[in-house]
Amino acid sequence: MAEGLFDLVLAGLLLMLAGGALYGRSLYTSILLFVTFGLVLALVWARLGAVDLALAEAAIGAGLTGALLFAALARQGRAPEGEFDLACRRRGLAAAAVLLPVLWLMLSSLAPLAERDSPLPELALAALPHSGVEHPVTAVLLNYRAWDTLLELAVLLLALLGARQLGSGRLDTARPWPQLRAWNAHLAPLLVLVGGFLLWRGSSAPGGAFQAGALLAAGVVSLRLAHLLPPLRWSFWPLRLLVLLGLALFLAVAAAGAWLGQGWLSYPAGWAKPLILAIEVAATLSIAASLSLLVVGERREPAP
Amino acid sequence: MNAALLSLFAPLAGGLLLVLWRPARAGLALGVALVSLLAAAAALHQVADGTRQWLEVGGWAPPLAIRLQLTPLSALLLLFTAGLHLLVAVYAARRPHAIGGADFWPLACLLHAALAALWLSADLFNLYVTLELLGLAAVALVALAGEKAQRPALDYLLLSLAGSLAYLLGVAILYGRYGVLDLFLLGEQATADAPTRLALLLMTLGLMLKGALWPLHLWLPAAHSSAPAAVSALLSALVVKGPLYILWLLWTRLAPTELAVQAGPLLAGAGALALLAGGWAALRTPLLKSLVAYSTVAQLGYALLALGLAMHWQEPRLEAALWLFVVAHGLAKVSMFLAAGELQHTLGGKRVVTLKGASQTLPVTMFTFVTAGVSLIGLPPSGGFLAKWLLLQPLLERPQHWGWALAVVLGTLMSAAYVFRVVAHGFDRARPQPPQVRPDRFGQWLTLLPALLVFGLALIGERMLPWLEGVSR
Amino acid sequence: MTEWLLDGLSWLPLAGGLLFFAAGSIGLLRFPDVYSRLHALTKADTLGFGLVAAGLACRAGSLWEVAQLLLIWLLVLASGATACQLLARQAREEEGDG
Amino acid sequence: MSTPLFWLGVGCVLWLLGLHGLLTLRNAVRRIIAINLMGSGVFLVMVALAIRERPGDPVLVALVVTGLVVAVSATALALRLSGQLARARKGDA
Repeated sequence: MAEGLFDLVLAGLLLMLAGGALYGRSLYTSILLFVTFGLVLALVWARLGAVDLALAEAAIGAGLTGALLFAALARQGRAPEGEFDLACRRRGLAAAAVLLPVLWLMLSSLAPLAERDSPLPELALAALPHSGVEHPVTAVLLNYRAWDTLLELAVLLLALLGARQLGSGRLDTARPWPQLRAWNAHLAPLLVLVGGFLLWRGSSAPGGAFQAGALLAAGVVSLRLAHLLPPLRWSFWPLRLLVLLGLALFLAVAAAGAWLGQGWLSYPAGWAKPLILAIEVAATLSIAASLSLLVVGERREPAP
Repeated sequence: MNAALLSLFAPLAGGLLLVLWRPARAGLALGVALVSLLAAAAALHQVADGTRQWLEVGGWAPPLAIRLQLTPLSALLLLFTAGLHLLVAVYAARRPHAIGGADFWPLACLLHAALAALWLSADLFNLYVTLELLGLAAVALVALAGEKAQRPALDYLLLSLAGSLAYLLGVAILYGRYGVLDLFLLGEQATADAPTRLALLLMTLGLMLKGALWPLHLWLPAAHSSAPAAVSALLSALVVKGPLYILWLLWTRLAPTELAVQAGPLLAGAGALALLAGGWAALRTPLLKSLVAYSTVAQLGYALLALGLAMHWQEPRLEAALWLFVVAHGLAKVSMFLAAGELQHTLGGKRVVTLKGASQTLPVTMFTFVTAGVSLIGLPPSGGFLAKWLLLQPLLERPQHWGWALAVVLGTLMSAAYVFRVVAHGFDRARPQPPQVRPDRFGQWLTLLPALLVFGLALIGERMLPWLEGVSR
Repeated sequence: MTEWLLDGLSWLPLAGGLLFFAAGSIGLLRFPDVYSRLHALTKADTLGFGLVAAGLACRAGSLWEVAQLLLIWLLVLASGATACQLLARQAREEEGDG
Repeated sequence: MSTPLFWLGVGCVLWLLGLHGLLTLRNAVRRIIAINLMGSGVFLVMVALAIRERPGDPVLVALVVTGLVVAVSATALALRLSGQLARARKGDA
């Protein structure tokens, strides 16, 4: 009963925040509500027992996406939007009239799914002793479906390459005042510590490369915003190397496996744990570097 | 299988190297494309007798892990991708104006890798990741064109993401219903119940949006025509074929037969309308590159028509026609976009009317445009003719199918009309447009190369058919 | 016996904390300008959350959990103070503009 | 109503809410938020399917982690694009 009530409150809050984020009065309000939405969603993941996701969502969804959204808002300025006039409202009602039957259709055909189950979890648990890690989610990410993870690192790289085409991403940040500097200077080492802990724990409990990388990136971003770090520039080659490190190592392991006869992305017996750990460390660094470059990366501006 | 993996590994590793290492990028990219091409040819040789090879990634058995498959068709598509990448790269190395920025090289390599991963994958979620990879690579390439391309790039990105999310919801539903993600295992279990229908509907809509299939094509002309010439060529020839491939896999390998039979006419109808709507828009647009982009919409209509009818009648010959269309259109469209870029760059105008007298000032480029156009129209002896012939044969066999044949004929007439619209301006020598920069003779010949290959396709088409048909079930 | 006592005692700070939260929320909704709203909000954050944490600490199973709660409280305290300053500064800047 | 079914429904509602926003809104940043809501809806559906059994399905959770990283990459690129566009427009004005 109490659980059902909690679910109901959580879901109501989630949907209200989602609606507010879409149709908030000003863009600023919308973004604030969206960041709050991310935090509530992290709570939902925790409630549903997906702790890995709760960690990832809190760091990525609420933290970094929030920073990105506010950066976009700062670039855009608070120009009047001309949104939500009568025509817009009419369009919204029309779309809602179309989508409501779709919702009914979806719910009625999805209802039977809640009772079924899948053979995969059992297989995943049965194969766990041979996977080199103890946490099933990490085993799926870095062993059973490592190919997805490899390609996903490439997706992150491509986003970065795409963002690089767009000219300067420089943000004119205000001069940080003393307390911000002091707080960020204390926060950053703490984030590094927690990131390292999450990475290490990932092999046996919720956590892993993505959560750790996102936390590290959050640390880098906050340091940069407090002007405690020099500008991050793509033209600095060690930074590029850091971005590529995870993907390159992953690819090298895959190719070496194929070359030596183990098979594409197969780890030799006994080597699974060290290889996975090495890939995770490299991926964490790459993810942290890529995400921080995406948020606060700068291009060298031609001298005026 | 290792040859196919090399064909995938080369562009991926090459792309990374190109990001890190700045000098001599063109040479490295050409080398990568060449290695990939040779590896793809070796892979095709391995499966040329129509066998299918599997690779279990990580050595885990199928339901748990991802499987890669190598069929004659996927090997052929690998070869096609590597070949087109090589052709475009050769041209781009010669004509730097066509690429927009030095980041073209790593991005094109990563695009190539994304497509190679897509052709090989047999896992629904892995296909989602490759789709995203493809989409982001394409958007980054469009953004190379600078400020004027940013609006189309953003629209493209948002719609492409919406399409992916519809696809992903479909994947989630299928997993919820059957508990596996492997395409062929799903195909064995699939029944025509409500969740399966909903999932297939969502996935089809998402893929149609990503593949710019009518009526969800509205983002394509702006995105393709605002990109640099070499990028437009890659986008039109390759990128839109990725979602089409997944759509084909879904409806011929996964979907229960009765559903495929029901859904076939809908897709075929959309294809027929795409032919007419795309052709009409290409006739009306004042801009040259946008004309070529609308012609992509129309030509994708043939592919969709072939797919829909192949599903409806369960006819493998039409599947062969579909893939022949894809290959022939890819080659012809590369030539056409490169030629359009060359014309636009040399004559300094974006509009079709600025082509006045181009047959005099840029004879080879104009010849390229006509040659590629002949294949798009489907005149013999081009690859386009072969594909259209394969498509028409089953349509003409029975009188009740003549309606579809009529749509194909109308589409052909329209494509003839828009190609001749360009040609007519080109041969109007009364007041020729003076070239803004000195025409580059060698570059012009390079644009002709893919168009000549389309005609070569007609020679080897007979031998290719068993590879295209051999993959049916 | 002690457990029962601690359990009973924990209600006191918990109720107090909730009261502060409620007052803070009402303040946020009813107060006229940014500064007074911030005033209300930060009270709820520091005191309300501190009291809730103290109440939960009474019910904690081990000293380790108490330490965790203390750490959380300190982090919230510091970030809350920084965020409050940020908002206040922004409000002042906007006033300066207008 | 079981817990998985409840969250399955919430996920669908969220997905459609995002779609509604994408269809009706014009502002680029708002449309990006709408896309993110659609993504969250799909992830919610996936996690709701994951908790049908005890302990939860690790495969689906891993897929959602992958999806989340893909989503944040794409969002970052989209936001940079929209910021650049807005800046260009401001420059014109």
